[in-house]
Amino acid sequence: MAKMNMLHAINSALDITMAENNQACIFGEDVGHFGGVFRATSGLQEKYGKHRVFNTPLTEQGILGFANGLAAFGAPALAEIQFADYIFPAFDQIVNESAKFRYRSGNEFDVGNLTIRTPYGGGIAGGLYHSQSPEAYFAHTPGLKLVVPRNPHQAKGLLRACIKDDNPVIFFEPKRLYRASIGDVPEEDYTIEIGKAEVVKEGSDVTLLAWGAQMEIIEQAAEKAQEAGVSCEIIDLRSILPWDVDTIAKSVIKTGRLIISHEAPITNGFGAEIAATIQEACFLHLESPIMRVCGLDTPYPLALEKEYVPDALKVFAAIKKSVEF
Amino acid sequence: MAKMNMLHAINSALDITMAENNQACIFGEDVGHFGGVFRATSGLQEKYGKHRVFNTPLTEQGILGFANGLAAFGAPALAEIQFADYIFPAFDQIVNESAKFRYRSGNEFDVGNLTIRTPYGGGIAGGLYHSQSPEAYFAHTPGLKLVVPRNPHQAKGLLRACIKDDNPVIFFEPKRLYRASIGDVPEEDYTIEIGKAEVVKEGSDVTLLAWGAQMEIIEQAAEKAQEAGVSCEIIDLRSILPWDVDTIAKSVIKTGRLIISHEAPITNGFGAEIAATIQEACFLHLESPIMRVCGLDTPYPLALEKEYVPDALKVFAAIKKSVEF
Amino acid sequence: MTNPNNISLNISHALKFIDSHALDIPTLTILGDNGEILEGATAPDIDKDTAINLYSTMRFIRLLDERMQAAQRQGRVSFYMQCLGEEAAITASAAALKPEDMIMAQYREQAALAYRGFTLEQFMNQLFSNEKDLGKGRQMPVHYGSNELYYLTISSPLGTQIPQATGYAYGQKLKHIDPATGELNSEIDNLTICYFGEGAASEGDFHAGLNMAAVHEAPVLFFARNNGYAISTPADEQFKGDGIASRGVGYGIKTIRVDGGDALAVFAATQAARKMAVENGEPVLIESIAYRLGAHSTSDDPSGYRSKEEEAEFKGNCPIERFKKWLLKQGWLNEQEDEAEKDKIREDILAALKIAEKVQKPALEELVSDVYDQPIPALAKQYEELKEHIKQHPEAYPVTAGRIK
Amino acid sequence: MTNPNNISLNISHALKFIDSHALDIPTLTILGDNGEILEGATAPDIDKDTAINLYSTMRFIRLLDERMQAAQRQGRVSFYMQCLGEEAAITASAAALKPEDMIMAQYREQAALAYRGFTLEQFMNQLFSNEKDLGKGRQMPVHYGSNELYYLTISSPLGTQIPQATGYAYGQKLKHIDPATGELNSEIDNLTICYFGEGAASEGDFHAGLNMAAVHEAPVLFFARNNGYAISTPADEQFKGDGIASRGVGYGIKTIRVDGGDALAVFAATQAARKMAVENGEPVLIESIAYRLGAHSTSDDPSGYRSKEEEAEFKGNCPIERFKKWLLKQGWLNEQEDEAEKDKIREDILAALKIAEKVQKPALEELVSDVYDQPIPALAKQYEELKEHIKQHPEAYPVTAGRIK
Ligand SMILES: Cc1ncc(C[n+]2csc(CCOP(=O)(O)OP(=O)(O)O)c2C)c(N)n1
Ligand SMILES: Cc1ncc(C[n+]2csc(CCOP(=O)(O)OP(=O)(O)O)c2C)c(N)n1
Ligand SMILES: [Mg+2]
Ligand SMILES: [Mg+2]
Repeated sequence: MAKMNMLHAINSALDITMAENNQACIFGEDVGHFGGVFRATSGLQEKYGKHRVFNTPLTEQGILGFANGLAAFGAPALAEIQFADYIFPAFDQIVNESAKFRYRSGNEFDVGNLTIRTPYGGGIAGGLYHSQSPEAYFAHTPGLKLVVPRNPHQAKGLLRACIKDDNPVIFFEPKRLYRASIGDVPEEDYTIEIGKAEVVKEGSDVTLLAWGAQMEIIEQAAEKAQEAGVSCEIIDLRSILPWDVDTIAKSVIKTGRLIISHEAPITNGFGAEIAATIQEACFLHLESPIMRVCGLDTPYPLALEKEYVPDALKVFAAIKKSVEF
Repeated sequence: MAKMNMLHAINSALDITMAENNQACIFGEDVGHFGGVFRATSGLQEKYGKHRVFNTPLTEQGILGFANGLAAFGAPALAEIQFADYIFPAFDQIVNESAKFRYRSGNEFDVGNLTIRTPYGGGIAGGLYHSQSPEAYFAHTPGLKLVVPRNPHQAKGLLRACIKDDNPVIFFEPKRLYRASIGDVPEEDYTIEIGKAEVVKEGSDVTLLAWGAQMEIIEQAAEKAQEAGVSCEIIDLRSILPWDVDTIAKSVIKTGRLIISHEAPITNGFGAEIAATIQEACFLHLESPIMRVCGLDTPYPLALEKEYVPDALKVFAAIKKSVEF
Repeated sequence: MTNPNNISLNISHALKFIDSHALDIPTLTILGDNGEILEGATAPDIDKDTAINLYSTMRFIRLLDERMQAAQRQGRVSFYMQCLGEEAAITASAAALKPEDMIMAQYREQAALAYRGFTLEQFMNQLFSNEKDLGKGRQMPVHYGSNELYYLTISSPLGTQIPQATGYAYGQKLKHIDPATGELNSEIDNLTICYFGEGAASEGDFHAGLNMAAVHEAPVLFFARNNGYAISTPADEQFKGDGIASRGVGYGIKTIRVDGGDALAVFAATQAARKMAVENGEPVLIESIAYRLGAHSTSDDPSGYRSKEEEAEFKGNCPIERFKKWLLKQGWLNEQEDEAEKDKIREDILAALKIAEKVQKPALEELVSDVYDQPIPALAKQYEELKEHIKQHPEAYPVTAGRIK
Repeated sequence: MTNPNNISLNISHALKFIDSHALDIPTLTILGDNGEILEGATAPDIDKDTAINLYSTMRFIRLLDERMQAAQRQGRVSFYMQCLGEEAAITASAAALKPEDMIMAQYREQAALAYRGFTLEQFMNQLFSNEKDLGKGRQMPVHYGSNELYYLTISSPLGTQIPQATGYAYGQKLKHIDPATGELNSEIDNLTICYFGEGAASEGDFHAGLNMAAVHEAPVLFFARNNGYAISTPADEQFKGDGIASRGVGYGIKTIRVDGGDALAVFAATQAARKMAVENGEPVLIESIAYRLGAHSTSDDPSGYRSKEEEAEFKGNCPIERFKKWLLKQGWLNEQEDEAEKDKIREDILAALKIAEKVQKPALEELVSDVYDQPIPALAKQYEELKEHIKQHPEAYPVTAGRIK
């Protein structure tokens, strides 16, 4: 075990991958010698060579096109998109190509070797274009897997699982936590299963569900609730696609209440899918409507970021509303 | 009044627009002399000139980039994307640019003059890439409006409203109905308000909600239900963004039951948002869980299209399940 | 270029613009209309077997195209695309490759696949989306693919295969790089050829794919099929440069333009390009000039956008005839035998069609397989529900109902 | 080109590739390091007022950049980007335009906005995201925009403004087209200039924007700022062609490369390009060569990716000094007055900063306004709920709580 921040944990997962397969390549804007604008790939070009860790020209559609081709060839393709806000030029390559590669070819070809890493989320005074949480844009796409870690330990184990998984995966990294979140992380290799939510804290009155950096927020809200005598069960969804309906349903059957919180705008965010599925799965057990505490339906603002975000106070207000329903 | 199919109705709306404003331009792949692969723009180049109705090079990101610029200049920009399946290369220009143009500039600039027309949906033996219904991909984007007509009369009135609306709008045209759906359409100009759902048929036991070509399907299902003694209220959502929560909630409060049907894959489709919102708005009135009858979570297939689609039988099965809950 | 801006160092004090058509790009032609080697031209190094294979493939594809175009009119297949006029461009380029070189095509390159040995039965199974289709009946007709033959399954979204070719080729090169020096340490075994139309070359993916191939020195042959049209859009509404070839220099990619109706020119250029690519680790751009003699697809009617006169002008340019004349001159072909074989092929095609159209559609499970390597729980549940539903209404789903396990 | 493939007709029988660097692209330079007009060069037609404005703007921007870079280190603004080394490229090109020509910039072109008359106060309001910011405090520092000054608000996603410039310019041209003939019937009043970095030129949007401008004959000046780096990525890992200029011919666009440190060369080239564009209705590509003397932004530290030696080599190339020497030679500038003015400007900047940082942030309603022309019902409801929430917890939202209506 070592104390690592999330960047170190990610770097360690990449390092293990590069050492284990000499075809594995890491590429993206500025990931080479510089080690990426957040330094997640620091030291890897020196260690594995310029032919395996390299800067690409500035074209996200090219990065993903290249990645699809390299993955189809059979090499682990570890592509970085510098900010999740800049993943949209690659949307076609991801949604029409990566996601459908295996299906359309009848399994003659696949890009299971593809892993896309990208920092997402707000809280860094980034305004419209350095703050977005675009997971829901991809969640409507059969063929993709989507994973979001909440701390360094999870980040390393989940990223390794994403890389080993034989499907294209997008790994969303909560950039607000890159350096802020520090914890014990094994130096050796390990994986955390994709598709399983984790009950982080058991409780009896309300189920709180989130992922990534938003976990911190619902934990804070749960503490406030605790003080007010409300016991919250806290769940980290971890994997958006596939997502763990059973764990959530089991919890909601117990508590009778569900509050989902995500940073992205509320309308058609992934909270919508969860609410739609759980109201059906747990209809007779729900004691109050499923609530969503999310970003407003506006682009991500700068000066009024504090007002915009689904903070712990807002989540706590929803908890009260839910138990008082 | 004249009998028109949907293509004629759309052509008529475009014609009126071109006549009313001599800066309006229609452009896209093959929309010029040829009149588009579905012939929606037939005859317009001859009438308004090659400088106002023209083919573009084959680049969807270019079409939307150009359209954003032209709209920002102040000219009505009527862009066609040949198939909705090919809108993804333009995703960045739409989601990061069109949608955020006004907000990010503090209203110094806007692209309210932009209207994107695109044929969507299945039922034409088109397989993965000529069948998609991508409305939900855009529904998570504040700043956009999304509209889908169900017949020629609606198509003309709604398209004119989209064009006049001072926001960027995507108008999804159900291509299966282009020639199949024929009806009375005024030759003169008229608009149908965006953002309002329409109760197409009143009923008392279950609310059925759909849009576009899927309206036909829920109408067939409602007939079967009628025979089985179940009275369905049928609603056409028409506008995905903004969407008419009030009309749906009012109906569900009356019937106690809601079934949503769309062609797109179920997970995180727009049905998810509707279910999430309505379970909250109508919690105490729901007599059974809100159900969704949608495309499977797979790419759109070819040989097994019949099995894949949310047909009337599947909707009817859900109606039975809902009333028997 | 060793300056930070990566430009040629060449100062000038005169205000002068580079002309918009500063490059003078010739079209390589070797074979004359009567099968003769043109004066000043050199026939490429092509052996008899290769030449005959090349010819037979073109002949086969022409017959297949004719038959399937007709089958579509009869309503037997839903859709078809011919490669009329471009047979030499496609077949001769494929013939200049190694069998394990990767082919990433657009959709009009069935001749390359045939050259590799895709069987008539395999073509038919795909066209009829039956259960023997390698693609499991999921994509529209002509979306062929074969892992065994190194032919990537066709994807309708245009241009997407271009940067993919760069990535794939980079993978092919990887093992030839010396980890210590970063330099090539041996000739690259296999490269990737990437076909696309002059229309698709307008996509952003084209720009990304070529630029990245140049920067990362990926062994790709970018084969631009300039056939004058993208559906109804003529080339002069597609670009204002001198064809697609004029773009090569912008990426720092060696480039050649060939007469796409001239099998020998295409073969020669591709062979030479392949050599440069695998020896140096670099991409090459080849632009083939031919005219799309047929409609875009069976959904299209060119009379809506081009004149009968223009079509007539090019009708005579049959790349197959032209190459045949050369073979005859070489004494490698017997005209009578050739005609007899044609009849035989026609019969084979019709017979294969009749078999394939009767083969049943894929089973229900193929609706949900291959979305992931293993079905995820949500999809598995949807599948179970669908099976139940179909069992309750077998009459409504006749194609699959009888076979549900 | 009147053949369907839209290519030059030029047959060759020799198998020869066009070299990957077939174009020999010179860099236009007019002004020497000591302010002299170089031998063989001609000074452009620039009047004293324009020249002085040009100089004052460069001087102002340098001082503003210095001050704001420091302000960021002091934690007073969150982020900043300098245009160190590129002042002449940006200011001189802007000076060669008409005031109503549209400017679509990337982010490092504050000098163009200053030349148009954006006030110091306006700059500061944007940088401090206060309620007087025209952008209503929504975007990060340096994302300026002004409708009045025809300067499109900066958008972070790179390259997106390039096809937008084409569309905007097409709009500017529309009224000059004779509906009957489709030809230009008068000189175009205003065009669009589009600035972008050599890094952004790798985006697919670049390809789309230039190709469409050529095809649709849109009057755009594409101004490529090749400053050698895209954050840490050097130009030779960005492209292998000869700069960005080598791409012009691929689009059939007239092109020129200029020394971006030479205000007179940039002015001359832009002036000439503007004339061609508005007279003929056509785009022009200008590549400016300069070295990014500073860091990419305040979030960046170049010592991680480039050597001190390299930086030192270019440190001396100050485009402002170079132009100043020419002005002195012209007798249009007094050195002492100039120094005095600098001190004054420094004071003004600090004073403006102190004012702007105290202006309050935008009111809560600006969180939801401008998403649409009118708030849609869902958003209006969210806003009402938010107001209620803040009223209940004013201590948690000090910036807006006191001002909620
Ligand atoms: C991204 C995308 N946009 C649009 C289409 C529709 N489409 C199919 S083929 C075609 C024309 C292609 O022309 P070209 O690349 O010249 O190839 P050719 O058909 O001439 O061989 C178009 C517009 C598509 N398949 N994909
Ligand atoms: C689409 C997109 N991808 C990535 C980024 C992140 N980014 C911001 S600036 C930059 C480098 C731009 O370099 P260049 O275009 O050369 O301009 P310069 O900074 O040198 O002026 C990058 C990668 C972005 N803003 N947008
Ligand atoms: Mg073509
Ligand atoms: Mg740069």
